Amino acid sequence: MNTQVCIAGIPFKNPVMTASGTFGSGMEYEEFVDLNRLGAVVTKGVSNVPWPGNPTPRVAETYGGMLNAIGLQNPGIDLFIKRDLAFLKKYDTRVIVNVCGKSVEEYLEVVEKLSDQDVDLLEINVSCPNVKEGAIAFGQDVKALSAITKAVKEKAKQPVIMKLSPNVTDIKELAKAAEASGADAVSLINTITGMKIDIRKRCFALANKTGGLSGPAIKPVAVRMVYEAAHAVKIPVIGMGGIATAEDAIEFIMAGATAVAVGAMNFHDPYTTIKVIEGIEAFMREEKITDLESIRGCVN
Amino acid sequence: MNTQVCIAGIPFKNPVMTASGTFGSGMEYEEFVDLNRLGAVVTKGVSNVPWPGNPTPRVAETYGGMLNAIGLQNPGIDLFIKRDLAFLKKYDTRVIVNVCGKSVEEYLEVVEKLSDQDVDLLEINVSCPNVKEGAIAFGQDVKALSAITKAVKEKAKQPVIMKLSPNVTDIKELAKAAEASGADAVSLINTITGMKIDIRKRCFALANKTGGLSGPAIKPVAVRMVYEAAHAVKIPVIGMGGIATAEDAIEFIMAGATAVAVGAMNFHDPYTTIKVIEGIEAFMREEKITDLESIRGCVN
Amino acid sequence: MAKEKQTAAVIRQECIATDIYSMWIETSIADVSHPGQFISVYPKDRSKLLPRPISICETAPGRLRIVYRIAGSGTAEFAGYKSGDPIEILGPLGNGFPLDGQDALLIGGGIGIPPMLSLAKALPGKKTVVAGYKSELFLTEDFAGHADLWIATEDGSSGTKGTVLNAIRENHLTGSVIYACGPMPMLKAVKEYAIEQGIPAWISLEERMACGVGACLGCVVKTTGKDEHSNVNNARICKDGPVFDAKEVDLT
Amino acid sequence: MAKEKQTAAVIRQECIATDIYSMWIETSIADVSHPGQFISVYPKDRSKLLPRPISICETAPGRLRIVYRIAGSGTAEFAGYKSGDPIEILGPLGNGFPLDGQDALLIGGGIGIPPMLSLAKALPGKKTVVAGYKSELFLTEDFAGHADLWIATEDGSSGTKGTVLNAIRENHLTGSVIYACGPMPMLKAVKEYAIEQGIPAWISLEERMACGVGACLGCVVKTTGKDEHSNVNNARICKDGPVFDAKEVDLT
Repeated sequence: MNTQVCIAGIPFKNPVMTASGTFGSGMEYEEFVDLNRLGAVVTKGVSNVPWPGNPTPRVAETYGGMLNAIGLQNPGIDLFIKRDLAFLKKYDTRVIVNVCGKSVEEYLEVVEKLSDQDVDLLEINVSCPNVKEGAIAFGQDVKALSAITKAVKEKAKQPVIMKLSPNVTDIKELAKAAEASGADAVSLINTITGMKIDIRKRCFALANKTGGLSGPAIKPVAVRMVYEAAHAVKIPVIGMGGIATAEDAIEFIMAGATAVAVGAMNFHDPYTTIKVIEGIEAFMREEKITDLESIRGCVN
Repeated sequence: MNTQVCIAGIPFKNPVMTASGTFGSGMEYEEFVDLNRLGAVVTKGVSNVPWPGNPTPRVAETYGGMLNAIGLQNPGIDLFIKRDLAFLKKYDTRVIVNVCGKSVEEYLEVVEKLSDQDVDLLEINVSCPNVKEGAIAFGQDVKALSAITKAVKEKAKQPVIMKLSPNVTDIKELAKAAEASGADAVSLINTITGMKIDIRKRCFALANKTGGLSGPAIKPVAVRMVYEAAHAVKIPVIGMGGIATAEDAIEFIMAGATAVAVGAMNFHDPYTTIKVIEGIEAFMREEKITDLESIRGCVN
Repeated sequence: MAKEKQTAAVIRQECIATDIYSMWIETSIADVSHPGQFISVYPKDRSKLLPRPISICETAPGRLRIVYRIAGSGTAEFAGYKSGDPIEILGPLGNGFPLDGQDALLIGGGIGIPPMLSLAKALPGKKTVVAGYKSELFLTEDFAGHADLWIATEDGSSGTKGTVLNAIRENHLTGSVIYACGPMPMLKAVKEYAIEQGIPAWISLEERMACGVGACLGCVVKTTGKDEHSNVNNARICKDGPVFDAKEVDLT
Repeated sequence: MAKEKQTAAVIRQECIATDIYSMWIETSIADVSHPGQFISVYPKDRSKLLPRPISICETAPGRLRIVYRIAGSGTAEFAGYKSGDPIEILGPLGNGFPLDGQDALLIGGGIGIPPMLSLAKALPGKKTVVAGYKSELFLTEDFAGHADLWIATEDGSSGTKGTVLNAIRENHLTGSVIYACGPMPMLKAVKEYAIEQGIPAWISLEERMACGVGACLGCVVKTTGKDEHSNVNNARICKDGPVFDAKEVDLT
C-alpha cells in the first residue's frame, strides 16, 4: 500500500500534516504522538522578531468548532531556529515552517534566515485574520498575493507553499495568482473570521473581538474551496479545515488535495493525527486502494 | 416589556422572523407554530415564472449544520399571489416576500406584480449560491448590487431589504453599496457555499455538487458579518445564520441586528421560532430589560 | 392527524438481523398514524441536526414500532437506545397508503419490508406479501395470519433466488392492486411490471430529507403531471408522498 | 508524569452545594498527579469540542476527585454523570504547587478551594487554610485533620464577613509561604498582601484554554520576566502554570 505523496518533488511518507498553529513545533505533542509517523510537522508561524500576540481571552468555543485570536505569538526566528528546528531534527518527518510578517521585508527576513536550515518547505502565512497589519491583507488581494509570492520565491531556498484565506469572494483567483507567481503549492483553508458575544456579560468572547473559526463546523466550506482551488491550478493543494477523522481526510483528497492537515481537532484529541493516518490505511485496505494517488481528485 | 422593532417605518411585534426558504410560506408550519406570534414570515424566494429547482439529492447533513441546493424551486409569482399571499392574509404578522430572478428584468417583473399586494416588505435575494445565473452574481459585486438595488427601489411600492451573501471578501462594502443605492435594510447572512463528498460512493452528496451551508456551525461567521454590516451602515440589519435559541438571537441583536431570522433550525425543531420569542422575553425579564432597543448593538 | 414533535419513550428494542433493529416506542403519534406514514427521529448527538425518516412498521394503541437498518452514526445511535430511554420523534408524516385495495399484492424490499406489515394488517380481504432480502430474513413471522408470504433472496438461501419480481413470476403471484416499498431498482421494476400487467400500483419513495413536513423542498420527485403545490412537476416525498401512484412519478 | 487522554470511569458523584459537584473518578492519572495540577474533561456533547480544565481536589490510589461548579452546559453535562459512566479526561496537566513550604497559609476562594485540599494533605508541618465563600459552604469537613480552617463569607453567614483577606486580618493569620487559588480579584489582593508582608506566594491561575498542553498559546498570562518558552513575557497557564510565583505574573 502506497500512502506516499509528493509536493514540489519532495516525497512525504503519508499525506497527513499538522495545521500551523495547532501543534506548536511538535514538542507539546511528542508525549502523545510519535512524530516520526507524521507526513510533516507544520510549525506555528514564526516572524523576524518575537511577537507577543493578542490579549486574552484568545480562544472561545463555538458549535462544532472554536474561535482563536492568538495573534501569531511566537518567539522569533532566532530562538525558533535554535530550539524548535533543533528539536525537529531528531525526527524522521518533513518539516514545514510557517512564516509570518507585517511587511514583505519581514517575511523575507525570516525566509532568508531559514535558507541554510534543515527545513523541507516554507508555508507563507498570508491569511491570519488576527493580526492588524500584514498577514490576511496579503491573502485577500490578488495583486498583493502575487507580489509577496514573487518576492518570497526569489529569496527562498526551499519550495514555497502559500497558505490562503477563505475570507475571499473567489478562492480560484487567489490560487491562480499564487501559482502564476511561482508558488510550489497552496494550502487552504486558514480560519474563517468569526465573532462570539457573551450576552450575559455583554462583551466579546475574545479580547480581539473577532477570531478565526476552525473545527468540523467549517469542513464543508474547506472541502468546497479545496475542490475549487484544485481545479483551478496545477500545483499541489494541501487541504485542511475541520479534519477530525480519516474519512474527512479522504474527502479532501477526493476533492483534489495532495496532502491534508489536522488542525483544531488536535486540541480535542491529541492522538487525532495518528488516528487519521491509521484510518486512511484501513480505508485503503477496505476499498482495495493500492496507491492514494489513484483517488486524488476522483470526484469531480 | 417592549419587544417591538421598527424597519423602514414599519413596526414588528417582535424581532423574530423566519429565514427565507426554511419556512415555505408558513403553511407547513402552522400546525406547529401560531403564525400570529411571529414578527414576520419571510417567504421562500419567488420568481416571475415557476422554477423547477435542482435535481436531488438537494440536502445533506454536515457537522452542526446542513447543506442545501434546492435551487430556488418555486411555483412562480402568479400562483404565489393567489395561494400563498391569500394564506398569509389570514394572520396578524408581517409578510416579507423574498424575490429572486436570473436578470434584473426578472426581479422587476416580480416586484411589479407585488406592488398592489398585501405585502409589508420585499427581500431581494441576491445571494443564493445554488442557481447558475443571477442570484449570487448580484450579491458578490458592488456594482451589480448597486445596479439591482437602484432598479428595484425605483419600481418597488414596498420597502426593500437586500439579502447579502457571506461569500465575499468584505461584507461592509456590499452593505454600504446597498445602503447608498437606496435599500431600506439589509439581511444577512445567506448560506456559505460548501461541499460534501460521499467517500464510499465517490460522488458529491448533492446533485448540484455545491450547496449552501447553514445551521449553528456558521453562527460565528454570521455574527461577525452582522456586526461589521451594522457598523458600516445606518439602515437596519436583519441578522441570521444558525440561530437555534433566544441566546443566539440576542447575540445577533447585541452585535447590532434590529431583527433576526430563524433558518435551518426550523427543520430540527419546528417550534424553534416560538421558543426564541419566549426566550427573548424571559431574558429581558431576567436582565431587567424593558426595551429590546436598549441592547441593540450594545457590544462594540 | 396533527403532527407533533415530542419526546417519546422506548418501550423495548431488539436486533432482529444483522444491523436491523426493531424498536417499540410509547407515543400518542401511534393513535393518529396510518399505514405507510413515517416518523422523523432526531439523534441526540448534537453534531447531527437533521432527523432520520423511518417508516412505521406497525402500531398498537399508544405505541408504534419501527424497524430500521443502521446506515450511519445517527441510526447507530438509535440502535443503542434501551427500554425507558427518551427518543425525539416528529410525526405522523406523509400521506400513507390508500386502504381500499382488495386482493392486494404487497411488495417489500429490504428495509422497505417493515411498512408492509402495518399495511397487511390494515387491508381488508386477501393479501399476498412478497419480501425481498439479500440473504438474512427478518419480520417473516410477523406476517403470519395477516397475509400469504413469499420470499426472494439474492443468494437463494430462502425462497426464490433473485428479486421480488422473480418470486412473483415464479409463483404466478398476482393481485388487483400493488403496494411497494424498497430500493429504487426494485420500485422501477415493480412500476414496469404493474404497467405491463395493467395493475394499479402504489409505491413508497425515499430521499434525503431536511424538514420532513414539506417546507424545505429537499426531497422532491419528478411527477408526470404538474402537481398543485409545486406548479413544476415536483412532488414533495415527505408531504405529498411518500406514497405515490406509480404512474404519476418519474423514476428515471 | 506522562500525560494521557483516556476514557475513565466515574466512581461516584454528589452535589455538595448549589451547583457544586464532587466526583470521584477511577483513573491511572491519579497515581502520577501532583497537588495543583488539573485534568481536562471533554464533554460527550459533540457540539462542544474543547475540554473543560478542572483542578484535582484530591487523590487516592487509582482514583482522583474533582470538585467543580456548573458554569455552562458542558459542566452541566458532567454533573449528570452517574456511577460507572465513562468520562473522557486528559491529564495530569500543568505544573502543580511546590511542596517545600513550611507553616503554609493556603487561601482558596469559591471553586479555587478544591485544589487546596490535596495541597493541605501533601504539605508537611503546620497548615492554615482560609476558604472564602459567597454564602454556602462546601468541603469544610474535608480539611479536618489536615489543616486549621478559617472561613470567610460574603454575606457573613459563616466565619468572617467579607473576603479571605478580611479573615486573615481579623484572625491574625500568617505563614511563611502562601498558596492561593480563586477568582482574579482575590488573587490580586493576595499578591498585594504577600508583597506587603514579604511572604512568598504561589498562585494558581485560570484562563480559557483550548489544547491544555501548551501548544495553542490560548491561555497565556503576562510575566514580569521574559520566560524561556515564549520569549515575549507570556507564560502558558496550562503548561508553565497554572501555579506561578505571584511576583512573576502581571495580574493587572
